Amino acid sequence: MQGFIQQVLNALQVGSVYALIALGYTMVYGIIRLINFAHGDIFMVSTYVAFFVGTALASYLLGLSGLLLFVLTLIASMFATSLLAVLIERFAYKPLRYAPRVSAVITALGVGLFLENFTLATIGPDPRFLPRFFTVQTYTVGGVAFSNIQMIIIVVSALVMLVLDTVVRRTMVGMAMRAVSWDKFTAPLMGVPVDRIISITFAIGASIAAVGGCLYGMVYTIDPYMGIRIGWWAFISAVVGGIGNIRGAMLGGYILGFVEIFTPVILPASSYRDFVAFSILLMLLIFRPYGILGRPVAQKV
Amino acid sequence: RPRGPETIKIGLNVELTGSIPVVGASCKNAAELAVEEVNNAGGLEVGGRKYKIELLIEDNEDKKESAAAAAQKLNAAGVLVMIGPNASRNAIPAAEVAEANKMPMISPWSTNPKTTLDAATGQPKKYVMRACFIDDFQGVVAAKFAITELKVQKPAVLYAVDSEYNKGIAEIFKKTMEESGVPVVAFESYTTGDKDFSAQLTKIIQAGADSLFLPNYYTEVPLQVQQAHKLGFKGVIFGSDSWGAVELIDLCGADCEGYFFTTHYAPDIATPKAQAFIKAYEAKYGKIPDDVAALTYDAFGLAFQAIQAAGKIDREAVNQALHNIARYEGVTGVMQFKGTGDPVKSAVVLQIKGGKFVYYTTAQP
Amino acid sequence: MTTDDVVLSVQDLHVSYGVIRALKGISFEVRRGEIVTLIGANGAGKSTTLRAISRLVPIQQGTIVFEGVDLRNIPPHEVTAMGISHVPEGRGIFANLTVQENLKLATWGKKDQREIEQAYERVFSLFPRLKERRNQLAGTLSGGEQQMLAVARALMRGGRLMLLDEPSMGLAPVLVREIFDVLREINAAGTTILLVEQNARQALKLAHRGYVLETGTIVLSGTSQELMDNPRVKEAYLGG
Amino acid sequence: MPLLQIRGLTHYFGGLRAVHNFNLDLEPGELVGIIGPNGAGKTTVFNLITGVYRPTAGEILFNGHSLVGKRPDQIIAMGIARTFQTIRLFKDLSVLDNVRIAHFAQTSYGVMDALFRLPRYRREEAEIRERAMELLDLMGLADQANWVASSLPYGLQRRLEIARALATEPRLLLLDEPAAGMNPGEITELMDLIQWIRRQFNLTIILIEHQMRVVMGICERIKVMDFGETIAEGTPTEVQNNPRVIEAYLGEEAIV
Amino acid sequence: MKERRSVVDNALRPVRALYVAAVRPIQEAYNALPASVRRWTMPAVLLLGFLLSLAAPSLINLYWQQVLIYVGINIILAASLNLINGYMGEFSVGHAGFMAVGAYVASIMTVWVFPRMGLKEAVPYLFPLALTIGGLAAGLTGLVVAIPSFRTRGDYLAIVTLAWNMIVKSVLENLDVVGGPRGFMGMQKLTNLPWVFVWVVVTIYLLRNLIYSNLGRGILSIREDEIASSLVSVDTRRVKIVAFVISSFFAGVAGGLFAHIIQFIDPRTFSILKSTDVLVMVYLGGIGSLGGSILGASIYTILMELLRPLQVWRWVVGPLLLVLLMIFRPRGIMGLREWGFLIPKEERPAFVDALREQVRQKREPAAVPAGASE
Ligand SMILES: Nc1ncnc2c1ncn2[C@@H]1O[C@H](COP(=O)(O)OP(=O)(O)OP(=O)(O)O)[C@@H](O)[C@H]1O
Ligand SMILES: Nc1ncnc2c1ncn2[C@@H]1O[C@H](COP(=O)(O)OP(=O)(O)OP(=O)(O)O)[C@@H](O)[C@H]1O
Ligand SMILES: [Mg+2]
Ligand SMILES: [Mg+2]
Repeated sequence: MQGFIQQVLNALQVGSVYALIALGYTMVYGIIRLINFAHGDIFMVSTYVAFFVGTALASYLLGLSGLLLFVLTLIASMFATSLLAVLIERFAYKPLRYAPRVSAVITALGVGLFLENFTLATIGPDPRFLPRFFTVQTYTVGGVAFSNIQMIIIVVSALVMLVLDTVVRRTMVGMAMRAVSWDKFTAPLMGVPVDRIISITFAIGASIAAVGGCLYGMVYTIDPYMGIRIGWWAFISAVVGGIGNIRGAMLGGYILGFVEIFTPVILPASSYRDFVAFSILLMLLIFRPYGILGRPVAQKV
Repeated sequence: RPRGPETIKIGLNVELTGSIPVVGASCKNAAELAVEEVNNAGGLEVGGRKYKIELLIEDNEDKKESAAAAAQKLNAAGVLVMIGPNASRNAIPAAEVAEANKMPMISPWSTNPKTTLDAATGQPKKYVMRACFIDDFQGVVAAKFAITELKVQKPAVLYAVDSEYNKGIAEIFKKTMEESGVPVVAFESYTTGDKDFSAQLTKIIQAGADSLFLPNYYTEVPLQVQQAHKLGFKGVIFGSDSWGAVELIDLCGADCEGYFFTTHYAPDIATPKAQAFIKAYEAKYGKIPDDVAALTYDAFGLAFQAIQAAGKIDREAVNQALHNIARYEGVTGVMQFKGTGDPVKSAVVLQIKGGKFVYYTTAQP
Repeated sequence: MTTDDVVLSVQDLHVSYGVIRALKGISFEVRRGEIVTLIGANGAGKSTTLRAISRLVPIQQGTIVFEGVDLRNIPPHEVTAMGISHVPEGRGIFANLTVQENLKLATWGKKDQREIEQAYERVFSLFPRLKERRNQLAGTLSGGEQQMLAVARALMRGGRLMLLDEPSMGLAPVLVREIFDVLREINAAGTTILLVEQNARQALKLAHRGYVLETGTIVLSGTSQELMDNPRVKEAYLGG
Repeated sequence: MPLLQIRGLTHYFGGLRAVHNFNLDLEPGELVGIIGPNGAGKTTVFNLITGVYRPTAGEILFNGHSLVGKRPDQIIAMGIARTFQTIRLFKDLSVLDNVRIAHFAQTSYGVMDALFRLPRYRREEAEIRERAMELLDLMGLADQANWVASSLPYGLQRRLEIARALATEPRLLLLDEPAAGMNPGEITELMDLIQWIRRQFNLTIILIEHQMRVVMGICERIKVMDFGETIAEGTPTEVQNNPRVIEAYLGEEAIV
Repeated sequence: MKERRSVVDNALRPVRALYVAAVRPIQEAYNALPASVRRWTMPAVLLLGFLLSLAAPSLINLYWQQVLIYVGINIILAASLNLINGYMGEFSVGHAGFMAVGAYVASIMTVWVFPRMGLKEAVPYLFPLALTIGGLAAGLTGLVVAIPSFRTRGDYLAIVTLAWNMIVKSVLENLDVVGGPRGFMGMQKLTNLPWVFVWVVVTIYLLRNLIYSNLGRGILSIREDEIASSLVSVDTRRVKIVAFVISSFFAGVAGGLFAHIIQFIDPRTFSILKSTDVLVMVYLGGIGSLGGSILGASIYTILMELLRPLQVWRWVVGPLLLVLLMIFRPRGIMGLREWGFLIPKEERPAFVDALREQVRQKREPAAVPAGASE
């Protein structure tokens, strides 16, 4: 039982990170139907920004409390990453806005490769940790071990997602995002500034990735290629949940977290993990062809 | 005027991009250092003449087809010897190319037995060598060390299932353990690139393991160790030569204190040659060389020695000379070749102590 | 009438889609309080004209002046803020938003809550069907319901000039009449209307003046009565 | 025996009742119109017949065979064809290809025949090509055979849609608002066309339309739907004078 | 954007003019040849190509031979993926999964099965058979993706294909009989330029035949509008099965060729990265175009080889070039266009025009309806 609870906590931690990245995928997809394969790499960049800013801050502002440093780093990373995402959108995707959908997808693949290898070529391949802004404290309750950072990850992610969900569902900007996603030709007739809405979407997606990145960097190492795997998994999360759907992305992220953690637990040999995890995915899509919360695009014949 | 080329071309077929750029970077660093040293000394003296070394570097992207193409390209460029690739998955196809073109090849780091064997006949390849020992040896050494020195009763293993290196060592380790009557209580795996191992570690802890063998790369080991501690693992942890980079200590911090790993050489009891290499490397790149760097450096050392012994710039002669080297004293210890491309080397066990790698014991083959 | 009364003036407008020249230099004007209709066969360039006014397509040449302001360098979302609402061809409703959300989005940039409330009331009294369905996803509405929503949305946006692109397409006769009644009403209430219609008879009945467009040029213009009496118009657009 | 028999056809979208207890007996050669306010469920009836949706309840018999549960392509292959309320051509393909694709059910050669261009493939392809060209010629589209469908003017696109439907060799043709977006002149042409293909291809037709001129002009029998229910049925004159129809659909003034 | 594109266009204008000036006369001269001569052009060109591939060892060095072999294999991969992604309009990202099946099965044939049947000497002659069996095995697994595609489309299907790719990789990692992660070897170096040439020609020829059949048009119609296509009698399930099976067949063949040039395969070779490589080639060359796939695979493969001296920066510059190309040519180099010689004669406009005349003359003009007559 305690083993089970332990694994649930583990799964929530992993799932939270996936969910945060998946949100960026889903938002960008939602609005311009673009599978932004560069998103995982934007996430990677966010961790590097956090690394450099955090290290610099830590050495210049010795006196400050760790939490404050962390928040400053987070804000810097969110800002820089959003800027990067908006620039990428402006220069790489915008020219393709009215082109066939897949050309932008291939461009995104290219941008992703560029970011990865540019980081590799300039910063080098060595893995790093973010500076320790505060000490990791591990608590054991009834045989279940959990740490303060783990709790922060789970809680902060959940909060970020709830806020975002409310924004998209309830606010005018959210509505405009959905409208643009359906028909970017008509949206301006309602007074909606399409370019700005798209930029905002990219910025939000990237800042959420940065939140994910900073939290992630506290527990895992960072390296130039880290975005690839997590990018794919987040993409899968987004699709499993129903791509374009905010709650779907969260749900998908948690599901993937659980699948990833629990398959090796249940299996006698964990080497079959990927096999089982992806078979589950395949089955799931056979029975829910549009993801869990997704529905077929309302289309009249 | 003397006839013949002004320089000696040596090729480096290396994983600069792809999934193990860290290996590629170390390899490239050591290669450039080795060549620079020779060139700064005026070149390599062969048959009474000094030749500058020209290093041709090709990125193989950690892809087989690219490793083979790079080997072809180096061959076409007329390199005398090709060093690399490092990962066996790339070294094997490149070795096929080397063998077919009679181009001597030395892999610094490929530990898969198949690299130096002809698949059809099972006989050793004629033009392919390596500078490291093979996985099997290390797996056995680690198991024996664990039983005799660490006195483990309930060992567990966590390894990358999709990597021939990790899986190879892990399996030999398990087999040796079981043959010695010490059952492995948990044999868990993950996929390269994973960053969270809590599921497997929780399982290992629940299996009551008293020790954990991590034959994994130093980029991943710190996470594994830290997560194990976070989940409450108290036993001893040990690993293989892929731990051998100072970054491990940087990344792992106090968590790795007191742990062991088997490797090629021990910096603190190293020979003068090794000391000189470590110093030069540190001066040039600002860090202690890892095992790939040391092995690459030795691969170059082997090549240089063979070229000098051959006395002429000729692949056949150099290959012959390479195979005639019975004993080579490199920075990673003494290598003995017994007619095949695989060196017989001793392994050392190092312990992490006070943020340093400290010599613990030596294991003979 | 004085030139002050000219709400919209289009001069020598050229528009192309790649190699297709959709408009080859048309000029016309719309005066305050008028209903003006553009009629013409399929592909004549009627929708293109409206799109050019809303700045949805690039202008090759010519000017479009709305209330004295040249629209040439104004992005589409600002054009509508200046007081032009547009019911696009094919309705252009947001299928993934509910009816209510479609309407709400149309109030983008409007601050006055009371005004918005009134607009809702007006729209729901004109189209009770939409009120019934306000929480339904707009994409699952029937064709006619969608058309109502499209007009309703433009009404929500308000503005002094309304561009309508075939509002009667696919509508039941009773609804066609209703829509035309609504147009008459909002015109009476002060909105100037530029109407594109296939249903030329109905359109000319409603409009004060009209222009006939053929393959990108204006070939005829006049008051509705003049056009209805024109044998060429009768033959081609009124079904003989 | 009726060609098409629909009994108690009912369809719900979630809680929304789109069609309720719809019945229809269609004799071979008839031309029946369906009218009704927007959202009455007309298009849904077509979608149910052609297998796009599966009815919540009810039975559809075509030539005595049940259509319920069959896939659209199977139903089309049985001899039913349709056009769409909004044109759905294969936009990037040529006019000829649009029509050839509709011969799919009549192609019997297999993958191997196609891959290796075996005689059977050559024979059937030649036939299809010829039949498609003849059809295009009949429909006055032969000169545009090589055009990309999207480059056709709107009127011709409608015509191509009908040609494509005819290529499936239907006995029953379902036309969903073919006159939408046409001006009165074009509508006259369309009416001629419908009458003509009906004779030429020996068709039974169901027509959905809001243009009263078309419905009243060429249909022999009309069904009127509202909120999924059938509210009236009869000849054009009967329907036109039915007070319920006037209230729900036509409005007070007589329409053109 | 507009201006930038025209800048590029202007810059390219002289190039284009030069090209036209150079090619036009040749084209005209060629068209002036009698039809009986022209009929033999294609066979002659193919024969010449084959002879050149035989003579390659004495013309170019081993490195470029190797690169050309990769080009050929990549053409097969790209063209077969184009069938799904370009012609059918799906977004498959798991092509390497099928390639893996073909590679392993074909290798098992040449390394184990044939020798154990006592055919050790004959292995080089049985190579085409091994490739075909590998292709068939891959084709069979194509069903794994085809069947979900009945209900799942677009990005959801993309995940199905991705999952498939991962499953294959994971299964291979756990199959110790074929070496697990240590890989499988022992294949002879059977793949050479002539073989690759032949397989490329066969692949392109068969794919072309399929595309220009009514089955192929069915594939296109799914891309255009799946619902409409089933409503004009296209059996979309059958079409999808055909498309996926054939596409994976050729991916399998490419895998077999790959295995017998590299002589060593392991699961990692067929990771999702390999799939994305092929994706890039397809879209670079242009969707819905076999010519595009040929160009895309060639340009991508050769360009990345030419960039080799850049080492790490190669993967910075390469992607940048890709992004620029996509921006200036969003549909890829040949999107939805085709080289004339890849279109069967009877599908060319001139032929259709002739056919129209033929049909006209056969029919009496009286049947034209009143309204339809102008
Ligand atoms: N997005 C587009 N791309 C290319 N050509 C277009 C586009 N939109 C319209 N056209 C072409 O421009 C011309 C004018 O089209 P427009 O839509 O303005 O005609 P219209 O008078 O509104 O016709 P309809 O009655 O069919 O709506 C036509 O030839 C049309 O084919
Ligand atoms: N896929 C769907 N999901 C939910 N509701 C639907 C769907 N399709 C249609 N409806 C609803 O079913 C009702 C009937 O729609 P249908 O399209 O059959 O109307 P119609 O009679 O063809 O109207 P119109 O004349 O406007 O085309 C409408 O209220 C519509 O909103
Ligand atoms: Mg129009
Ligand atoms: Mg309808």
